[in-house]
Amino acid sequence: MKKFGVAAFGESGQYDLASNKLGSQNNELNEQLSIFQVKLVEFARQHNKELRDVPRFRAKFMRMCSAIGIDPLSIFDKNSHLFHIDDFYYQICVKIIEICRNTKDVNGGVISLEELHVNYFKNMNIEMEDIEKAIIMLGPLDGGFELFTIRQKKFLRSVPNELTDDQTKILEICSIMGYASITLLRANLNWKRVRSQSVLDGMVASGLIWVDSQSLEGEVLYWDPSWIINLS
Amino acid sequence: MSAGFIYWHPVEIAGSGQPILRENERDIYVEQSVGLYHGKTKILNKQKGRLYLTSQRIIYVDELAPKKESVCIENDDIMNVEYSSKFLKRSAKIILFFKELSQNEAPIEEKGKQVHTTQWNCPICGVENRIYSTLDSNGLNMPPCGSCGVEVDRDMVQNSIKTVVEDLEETPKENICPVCTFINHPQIRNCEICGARLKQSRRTSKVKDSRVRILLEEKTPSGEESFAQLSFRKTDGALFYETLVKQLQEISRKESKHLFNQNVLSVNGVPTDPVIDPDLVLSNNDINLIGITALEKNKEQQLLKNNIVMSNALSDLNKLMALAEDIEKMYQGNRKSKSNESILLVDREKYLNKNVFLEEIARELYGFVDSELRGDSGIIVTLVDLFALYNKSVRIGTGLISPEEMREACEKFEKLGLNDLKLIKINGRVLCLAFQDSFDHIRTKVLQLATMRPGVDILQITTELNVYEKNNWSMGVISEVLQYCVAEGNLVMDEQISGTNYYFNSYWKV
Amino acid sequence: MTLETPQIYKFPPLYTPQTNKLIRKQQLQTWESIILQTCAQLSKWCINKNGKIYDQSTGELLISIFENPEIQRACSLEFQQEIWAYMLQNETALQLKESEDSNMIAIFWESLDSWSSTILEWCETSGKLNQVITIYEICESDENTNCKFYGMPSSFCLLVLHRLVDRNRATLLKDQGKIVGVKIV
Amino acid sequence: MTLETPQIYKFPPLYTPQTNKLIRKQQLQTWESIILQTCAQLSKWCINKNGKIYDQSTGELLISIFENPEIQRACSLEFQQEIWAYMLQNETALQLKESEDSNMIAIFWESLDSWSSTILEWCETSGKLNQVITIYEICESDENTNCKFYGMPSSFCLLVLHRLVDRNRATLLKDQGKIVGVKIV
Repeated sequence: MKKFGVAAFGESGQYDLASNKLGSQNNELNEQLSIFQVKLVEFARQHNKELRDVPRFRAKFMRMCSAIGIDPLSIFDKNSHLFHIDDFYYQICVKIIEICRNTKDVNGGVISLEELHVNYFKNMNIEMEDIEKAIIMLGPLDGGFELFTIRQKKFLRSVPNELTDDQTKILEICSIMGYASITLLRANLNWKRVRSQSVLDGMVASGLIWVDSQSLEGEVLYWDPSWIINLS
Repeated sequence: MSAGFIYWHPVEIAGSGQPILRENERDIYVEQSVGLYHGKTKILNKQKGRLYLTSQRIIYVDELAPKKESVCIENDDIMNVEYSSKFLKRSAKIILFFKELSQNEAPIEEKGKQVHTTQWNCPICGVENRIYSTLDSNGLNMPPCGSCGVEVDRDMVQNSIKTVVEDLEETPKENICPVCTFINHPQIRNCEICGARLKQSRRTSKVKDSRVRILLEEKTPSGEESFAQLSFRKTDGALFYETLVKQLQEISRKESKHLFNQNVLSVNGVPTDPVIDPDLVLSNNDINLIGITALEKNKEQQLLKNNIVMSNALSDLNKLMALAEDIEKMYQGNRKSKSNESILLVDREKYLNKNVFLEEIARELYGFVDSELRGDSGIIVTLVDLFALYNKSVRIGTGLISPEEMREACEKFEKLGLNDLKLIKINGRVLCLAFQDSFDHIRTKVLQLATMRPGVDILQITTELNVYEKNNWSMGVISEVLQYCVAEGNLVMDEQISGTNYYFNSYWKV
Repeated sequence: MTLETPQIYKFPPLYTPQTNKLIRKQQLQTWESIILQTCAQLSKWCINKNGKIYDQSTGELLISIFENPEIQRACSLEFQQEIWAYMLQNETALQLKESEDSNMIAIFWESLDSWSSTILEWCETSGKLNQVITIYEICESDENTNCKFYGMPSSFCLLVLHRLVDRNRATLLKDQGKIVGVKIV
Repeated sequence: MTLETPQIYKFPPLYTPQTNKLIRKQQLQTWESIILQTCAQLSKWCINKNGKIYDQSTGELLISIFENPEIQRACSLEFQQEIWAYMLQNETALQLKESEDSNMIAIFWESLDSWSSTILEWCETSGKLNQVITIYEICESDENTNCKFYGMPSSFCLLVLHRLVDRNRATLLKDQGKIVGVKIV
């Protein structure tokens, strides 16, 4: 997958399509390696203190983790991080930027925080306030990363241009059923066709919503893609 | 003239543009459109050519001027190899670390003026083998035989072992080829007639080979360079890397059997446990294992070996650390190692006050942006992207830096005299790091594009800027520049449902 | 066997060609990775242009990639053409020329290079170097049932062998124009 | 009859409201001149708000100003409203109030003053001064077919006459609130 910007570096999922495996791997070998990975994680947790004190070990261990493909975040939670507490948050900052850039062409730079938490961070027991704290930390970089809420649902915008009120209203409608349409807009906001059409077209042009012309009622639906976190 | 240059050697190129291989040199793999770096700087007019990996050398054949610009590096000179995968716009690179000169010379001097050669013939295929040094007396089996690759145990061969001691009275000036006794020029590394390795080759001459032309892009303020980089523009170079690693292992195994680490007790402070023989860990897929011995090494054996390593690794921390590389190799099979060695460990604890630490980070940042992101027309990168990129690729293993520290470090460039890189704010809202004239450069580029191809969109502009010219502009930065041009009135927009097209504003004067 | 597909496979607009150029490009990339992933999971080297994959033995339909009955959405024919054109251009797929399977497409969920090195390595380990071997022997002989390339269709195998010829590690033996065997060095 | 439109009419960004204020102003001026020019060429005094102009006799669509099929571009409705607002404010157009042509707009490709002086001058030459004449007589009587104001819709003619009243060169005669004639002095 050819990507631009920071999106080019990404998580190599379990199918690393690009890497061509020279050795003929079959499942026993794979299994053995993954069991070892799990044991390595437990081992790292027990020896956390020792690892933290010797910089040389720490550097080597982290490099081994990234070579094996273990995301350091998954090993250490808040109180057992190798460097010091803030590193844990910097790690989250980097991960958030990475995911936002990866999915920018899909959701136009607006991503739902709940989905980000549930789909990615939850299984590393990283809580919602950790994510929000990391986002606030990104402030000084002036990257145009901003949190906003629609009907108590939190969203993260990673592109500088702001959403207009009309666009926010449409995202509000989308948050109910996942999509919006001209009839829905007339029913809920009693917008005339002209107005909804032009706002919807504007959102499509800036990549905030996707067009679906195969709906059963025959009307064009506009779906909100902000829940899509990982593409592979 | 930094010592690093002596590792580049000339190559004879046939009319067809193919390199002329030496006598028993076997070519293994060819890669397209590769560029050469000496240390961190690009080597001028050696940026696009074919790279041949052979059993003895890595040969670079330049596309434009094969005869003049082709060079090669001897495999023996390479100490170890690092792979760094494709990253943003930076193409995949293989970093070759050269052996320091001193290390090369030591073994010869130590042995005084004589050279011992032992010959024995292999009971299986009857070939008469010869090695240039004494046998390790208590070793159980002999080194693998040259033709059938079988490691026979000592007593089977006892009677046919002959050790011949030759002393090197004749002045080192002469360079007699051990195979065909042709007297070569002292500087030559391989005998001109039969291509065999010459003893002299060990003593790499200090002086740079005059026939090689190395012009660096410009002298960056970096010290003695003892590494080179191969940058893969088209493919991701993983296959080339894996074959090269195999090849180097092959060489090191042949050598290490006799010269280094003989019955030594501990390696850099960690006791080598007799149970774990480094060979054990290597996966069995050596391409150039010759002869029948390759037959026995199969999956079961590999599984057995891994088990031994794994159980040992987790016994205590020291063991784990000692086996870190081996464990990485175990995974080498199915996953490229993404981390690249950061040469200088800027570790937070090392610095007493924050200021010094930040200055060090600023230098490291400058080096990173200069070597990895700078394209032909400079670079502008948003601070947010740079934060993720820098932490992910350079800071791995040495502790990340905070967004706060990143910004403070960037504000220190001025003070450190690195003032061709500075913070700028585009459209008053997005903070970026940019080289001196990059912003005007890209602005004029974008305006030119809009005049040449009216109705151009951001996708076309990014491809034009990044693909046809070697740059790394991110889509985010380009869209900011476009908004700037629209705000200042040079560009006008044609908004379509498929996105925005841009035209040069030739009608309405501003 | 349950097939994993990415989240976005259940996203209805994925089946409608998007008007926004940037999103359209991302959509094509997403379809490419879905196809590559599915073929890799089912280890299918060639599939029909219409995206329908049948089980070799039972002939039962495993999946029709371009249709998602769960959300009643399907890609139109032109959109399918566009996806295939994108993959051909990206060299992650190749239209098979032979007459009878003209609508079969070879899918490179692993690059030809890596397949050629796997076969090369198999030759070395099983000592088949410098001998003439037939394609049948490589793909269907029962001794290498547990090899990764077991069951590879001959047309695909030919592509891999041609790659080996380019790396001048193999020569193809033709008999009245038809390829009968290969000698790998 | 081939209608000349300025070069810029084929310039796609013309149909997108530009964000730069200075350019936006000039863009509106450009639209204003296009509308005036087109109405002058077709000598249309009042046109529909949607910019579509039909041939009086055949009813066939002559041009839809805000849409350019040649480059498939069209102004959005808001932008059309903005252009009309600009022209109303510039007094180069006037919203006709009467109920049934509420979406008709009078276009002054010549100013009301110039029209009123033309009619005044016509009255003097044709000796109609100090007589009561009906609007019909001015606009549709066959003797002044070749006058510039022939075929002027009555609503437009009224505006011109009001201008004459302001210049107290005419008095309007009303019958139960409806204007029947005018006496020009």
